[in-house]
Amino acid sequence: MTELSRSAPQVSPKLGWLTSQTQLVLLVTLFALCLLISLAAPQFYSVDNIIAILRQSSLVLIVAVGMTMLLIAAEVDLSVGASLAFAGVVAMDVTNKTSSVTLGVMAGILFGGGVGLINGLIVTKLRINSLIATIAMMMMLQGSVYLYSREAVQNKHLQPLFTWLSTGYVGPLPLPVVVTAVLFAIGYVVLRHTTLGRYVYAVGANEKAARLSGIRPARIKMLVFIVTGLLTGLVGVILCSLMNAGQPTAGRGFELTVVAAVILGGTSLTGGRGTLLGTLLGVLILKVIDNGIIILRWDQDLQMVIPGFIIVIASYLDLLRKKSNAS
Amino acid sequence: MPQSLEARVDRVAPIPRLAAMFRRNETVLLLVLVALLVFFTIGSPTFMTTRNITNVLGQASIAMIAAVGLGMLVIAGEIDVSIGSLVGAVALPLVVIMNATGSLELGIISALVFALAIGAVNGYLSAYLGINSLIVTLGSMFVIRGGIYIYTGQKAIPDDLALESFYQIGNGRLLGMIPYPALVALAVFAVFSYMMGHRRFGRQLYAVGGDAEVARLAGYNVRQSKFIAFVLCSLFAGVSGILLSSRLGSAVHVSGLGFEFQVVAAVVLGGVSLAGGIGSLGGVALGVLILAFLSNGLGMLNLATEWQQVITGLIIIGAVGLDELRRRRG
Amino acid sequence: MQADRSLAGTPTEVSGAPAVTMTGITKLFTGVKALDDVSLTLLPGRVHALMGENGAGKSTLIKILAGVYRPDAGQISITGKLADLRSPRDALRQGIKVVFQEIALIPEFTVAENIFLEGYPTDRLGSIRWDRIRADAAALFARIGFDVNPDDKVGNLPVSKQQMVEIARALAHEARVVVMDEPTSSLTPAEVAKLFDVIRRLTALGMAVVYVSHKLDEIFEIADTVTVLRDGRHISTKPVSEHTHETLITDMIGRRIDNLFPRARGAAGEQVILDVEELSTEKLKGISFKARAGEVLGFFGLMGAGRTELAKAIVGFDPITTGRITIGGQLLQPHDTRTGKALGIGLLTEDRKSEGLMLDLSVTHNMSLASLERFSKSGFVSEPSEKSAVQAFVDRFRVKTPGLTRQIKFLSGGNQQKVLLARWLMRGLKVIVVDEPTRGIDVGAKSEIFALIDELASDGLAVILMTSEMPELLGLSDRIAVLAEGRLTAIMDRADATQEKILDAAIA
Amino acid sequence: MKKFAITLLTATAIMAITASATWAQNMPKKIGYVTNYATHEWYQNVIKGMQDRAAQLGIEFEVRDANLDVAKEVAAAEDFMSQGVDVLIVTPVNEEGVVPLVRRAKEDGIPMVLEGNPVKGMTTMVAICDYDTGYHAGVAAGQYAKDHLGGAAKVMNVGLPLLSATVLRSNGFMDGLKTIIPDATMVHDLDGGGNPDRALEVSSAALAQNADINIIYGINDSSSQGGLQAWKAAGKSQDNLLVVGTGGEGLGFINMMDNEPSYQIEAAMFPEKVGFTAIDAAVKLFNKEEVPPHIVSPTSPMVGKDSWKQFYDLADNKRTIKWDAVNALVPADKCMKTAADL
Repeated sequence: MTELSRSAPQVSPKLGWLTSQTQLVLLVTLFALCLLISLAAPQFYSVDNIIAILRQSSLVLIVAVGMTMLLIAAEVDLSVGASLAFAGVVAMDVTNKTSSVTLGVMAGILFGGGVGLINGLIVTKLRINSLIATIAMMMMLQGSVYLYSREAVQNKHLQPLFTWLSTGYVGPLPLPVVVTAVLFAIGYVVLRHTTLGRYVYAVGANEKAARLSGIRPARIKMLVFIVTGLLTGLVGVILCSLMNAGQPTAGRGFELTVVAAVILGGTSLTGGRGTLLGTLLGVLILKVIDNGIIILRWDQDLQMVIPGFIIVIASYLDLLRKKSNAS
Repeated sequence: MPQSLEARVDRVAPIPRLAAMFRRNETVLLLVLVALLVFFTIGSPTFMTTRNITNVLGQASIAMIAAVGLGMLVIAGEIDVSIGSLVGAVALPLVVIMNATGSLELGIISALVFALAIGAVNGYLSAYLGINSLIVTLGSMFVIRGGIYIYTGQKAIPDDLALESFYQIGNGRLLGMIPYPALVALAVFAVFSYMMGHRRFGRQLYAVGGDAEVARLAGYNVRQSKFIAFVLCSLFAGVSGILLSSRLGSAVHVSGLGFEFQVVAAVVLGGVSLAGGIGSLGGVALGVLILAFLSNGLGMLNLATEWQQVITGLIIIGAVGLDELRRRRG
Repeated sequence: MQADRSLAGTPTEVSGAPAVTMTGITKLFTGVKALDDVSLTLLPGRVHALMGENGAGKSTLIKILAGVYRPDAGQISITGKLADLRSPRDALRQGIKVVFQEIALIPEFTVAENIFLEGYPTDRLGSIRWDRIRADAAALFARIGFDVNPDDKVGNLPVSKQQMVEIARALAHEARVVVMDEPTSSLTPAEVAKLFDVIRRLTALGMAVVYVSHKLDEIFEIADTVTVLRDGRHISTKPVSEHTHETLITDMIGRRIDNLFPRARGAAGEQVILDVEELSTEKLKGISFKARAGEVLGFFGLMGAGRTELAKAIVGFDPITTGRITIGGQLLQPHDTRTGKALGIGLLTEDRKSEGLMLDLSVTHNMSLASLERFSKSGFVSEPSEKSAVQAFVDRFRVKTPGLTRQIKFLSGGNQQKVLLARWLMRGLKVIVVDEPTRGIDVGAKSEIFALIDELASDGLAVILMTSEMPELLGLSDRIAVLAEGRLTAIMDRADATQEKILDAAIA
Repeated sequence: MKKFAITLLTATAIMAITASATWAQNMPKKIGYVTNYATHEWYQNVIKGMQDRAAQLGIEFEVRDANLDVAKEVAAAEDFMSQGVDVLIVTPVNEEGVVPLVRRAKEDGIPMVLEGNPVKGMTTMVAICDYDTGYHAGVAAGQYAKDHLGGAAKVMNVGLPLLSATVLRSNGFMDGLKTIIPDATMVHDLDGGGNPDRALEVSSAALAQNADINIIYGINDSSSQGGLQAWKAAGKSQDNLLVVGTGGEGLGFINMMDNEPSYQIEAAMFPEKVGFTAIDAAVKLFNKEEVPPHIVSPTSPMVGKDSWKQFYDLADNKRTIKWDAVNALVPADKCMKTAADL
């Protein structure tokens, strides 16, 4: 390995250059997709449609911000789908019971945070692989949400404020999109420019080294689990508001969409590597595909097939990039 | 040969047997299983009957066959989450060919060839191109399931000819007692348990999963080993899919949804480390049985499904947590 | 069928024909020549030492011989026949066995299984004969004289025993060439003696041995011929008798090093900075000592004596059972590196890869990890000030890197070590614990690291040096402490210390 | 407590009228029901209907949930059989997937009632007529469109191609609609997955593409809810919109009928009644009585704001079915179209 050091400044070959810019590739892909779809269906560029895409993206992106940090810290949370359904049910129920939207929203978000906390405790204290721990958590949440409420909880008092959470606008933009933009910006700054962000990378890249450097990896991981949980709770609340009801059946498969988007964005499953910009592009690409398939009236089953291919291809390109960097 | 060096051969310290037993993950799992059996026997009069036990064994065998394959793959340091989709997908060539030719054998062969092909693609992308197997198989999970939906138009394909042999492989019982799938599972388990413990093939998978670079330096073809593990994993998922298809009497487009989670949970519960190189098929088999008896027994106690999910989740966390604790204590 | 040349075999005639000839070997990594037209001839029954600094190309050459890499140009002949070694498997089939520097064992397997990893004995039906594996492994260790239990799981063994297993493995099967890449880095002198005994027996059986080591004494003791590489080029091949320490070093680094252990600092201060009282852990028993500002306190001990355990306990990495650790008068919270760091103690780990480096991250991020707070205001990192601090250290330590944003995995071992040392110096410590600071580092970089350690002490730090290298211990320390089986058996001034005294205490 | 008493009273009254024959029968000791998806409100209410009826008849009743997993469904039914239930009721996750199960139950001599979907080799099935349900709702929607939407009918179908039943509903709806408005068109045919978040997502895209949509049809209440919420999220006014839901599964449709101006029609399918009928069918099978292969459970479109009150009481966030009103509905002898016609 030491011999490699002297090859370091070497300029990569052509394909290497192309693939060395993961985010550039994603950006080009995104533009190409938009272009192709809009050629076939001009409605793609309608304001309504763009807002629809942004709104859908925002739900995924909020959780993806947390998930990106988790993957960078070399952990994962597959319970987000089940957790957001439960959080929505809790939020609606508390809103109904207290007639306070604020309390309801807080309850939903805190519920998500609580799930994140428990996930974090299981992973850091019991040291169970987070993949398994959060699959188990997913099962438990799916079961217990029905112990909590067997029915979808309706917006009983018709709090308009509650509905506004998802359908309201700030200027020309839907509220969820604005909220997402703010959260994304915060996440971006935290990850890029703060000590906390550095520690997240450090813990994922080499946990022991981080600990020897006076960092407490368990705390960092706990924190990221909790953040992911809180963000999941928030999405649960927004989705609940969007559906005007807390649906225990919501969120099935949501975790896979989020993980897929994050991976597509170039974040490594083994930790220590990844960016939020990549995640943003990953989310947008997946959601534009989803939207495009409907707009083009293609077989909706392709909504599963195409992302499947794209994830594999993107990972392969990423691999080529790493190879061209290394050799 | 210099004499002086011959002397101290027998320095092997005797291992305290009982303590060693408890240090083994399988023993703990076996105790958990026995405890569950005792508990359910007390809780429900119909639980400990030949009928019910053979019934559960039949049910568990579908997951067992796939879990043997996945267990070996995880031991080799890789994972395949597309097996759920594959279990659903193999039923298509099976039933379509069977309907067209009237031959169960041809159907089975084409199903297995299909499974092999999927395994080869997963294996090639992961072992030879080096793409993370979780990503590859997450991708193929989506692609295969979407493909099933597109091909079938989201409708099940019935077994038009109602072949008796097709019905029997999944539903029949030897001497009216032991379900055929259980025999298949037992055979697969026995053969590959032996392979993993007593053949170069199995040790190679352990070595490759334990440390791929070391295995390569020891003269193993790492890529080939992993590739074979992928193919076997798909092949066994294919066998599971064939038996399941027989139990369902058709190719059901939604069959196998979530199956991968069940099997991964069983494999991990069985003490196989997702990092590779650690675990045994005996543990995997116990993991499958624990989950199967848990589901059956909790049903017998007339516990609502939601409680079953919660309890299963807790048991997975508990068992894996205990195992982790045990390992840390060394 | 060639004669059985495993350790069990009978001596065969040492013929003059080369066992292996490598000619004109060139290997490029993205256009950069790691090896440039290197040739090597290995004679049966001879020990051929391969010398050179890290990055000289030794490992690449060995890996080509082992089939790990394929050369871009050049030929390999084995007993006169051209051989194409496409994979380690091909090399093994040709009877080329390698003891790798980085231990190449499966941690989850038992010692015995690891020994037979390359070829399990099987019965007629192809089932593995576990009984034979155990018995043969036990017999093999008995013959070599290493004290290793074949039933132990390799992952549970200390590095020294793992190294013995690694050596034994190369001897388990029939071999034509045995390559040993720094096989003794974790062995005690007694074990090294046993190894040399084995090597002599191997050569008596007609095997060719390639021996790589940074320890010059070993080379002069065991080798017949020495080949020196530098910057990927062949520098010299001579009988060892024609070399002196000085000529060998000159060949290796292209210049003379007059003093490996420069001492620029003055006498140690009086102020006690680190006070360890009755420290016990699972491994350590009641250890007490004090370290003063400006002194290098060297800890010697054989493998398994507890040096690394002590290092990890006093920085708060590992839990302790009893005892007090006081730094600058303040009590350290055990098992908590954060308060350790706050009190000013840090560890330069012996295991760079798994405990020190964040391989995927940049030089900057690796270096600044422990001192981010210094560059940050209310949690935000000020990148300009971070960058200038990192640049200052890169310049001061002469870290060879194409840029600060370069991923650290592309740097050489010596440069990586400098970055890790800088990680702590940037922070400003009162006590630094350095555990085997020169493991896997070549002579040139070694002297730089030694100079840095000296500099640290002269800056007023207490340096706790954990080492198994006697010259290092004697060359650097002000005082010397000796560990044996988890106990502190002696502590003496450098002036009073002799090699014999130290070894006596270490064996006690 | 009072409510319970009323329920019981009503139930007893109905029993006295409709089920006097039942008393003469032998009662099975235990009935096991394997449901498709217990967590869905529809099945919750089917189960409620079964539990109530079983309690009246003094039958022990157990439920297991397949949770949308075919394999698990077969296993749950096997568990019931090995546990020794007298009659099995099964809602197939997939019609083809339980064919062998039907055969094995026959071999074991355990009578089996199918709920919802027909299965090859079955004795009897209790189900609504999906096509008819959609059709009648379609007719009502046509009338509404003629009166309030200027006779235009551009439909977004929030469908579920996965199940033949839901496809039949969509087809029925369009056919019924066309009897009043012949040039009605299905502008966009979606797969909403039958759950609200997915329905919402796909509807958002479809609504963005087709500005002319004025009728949203959902194959269940979650789907119509998802469609409507997508409409609202797009910031559109409900003035010229008609939303038609199907099922009357839980509280969702009541909430929407009460509060959403566009939600005017619900194709109610009375899950409680389905459950009730299934238990009765099970008792008949147990007594080896003749039963038709398809026992139709009635459905009815509810049109207009307060129409749901005709069939349901709502108190304490719980709905109670008005048995007399539901039992007064006369089910068709035969469905207009079934899965076989697809």
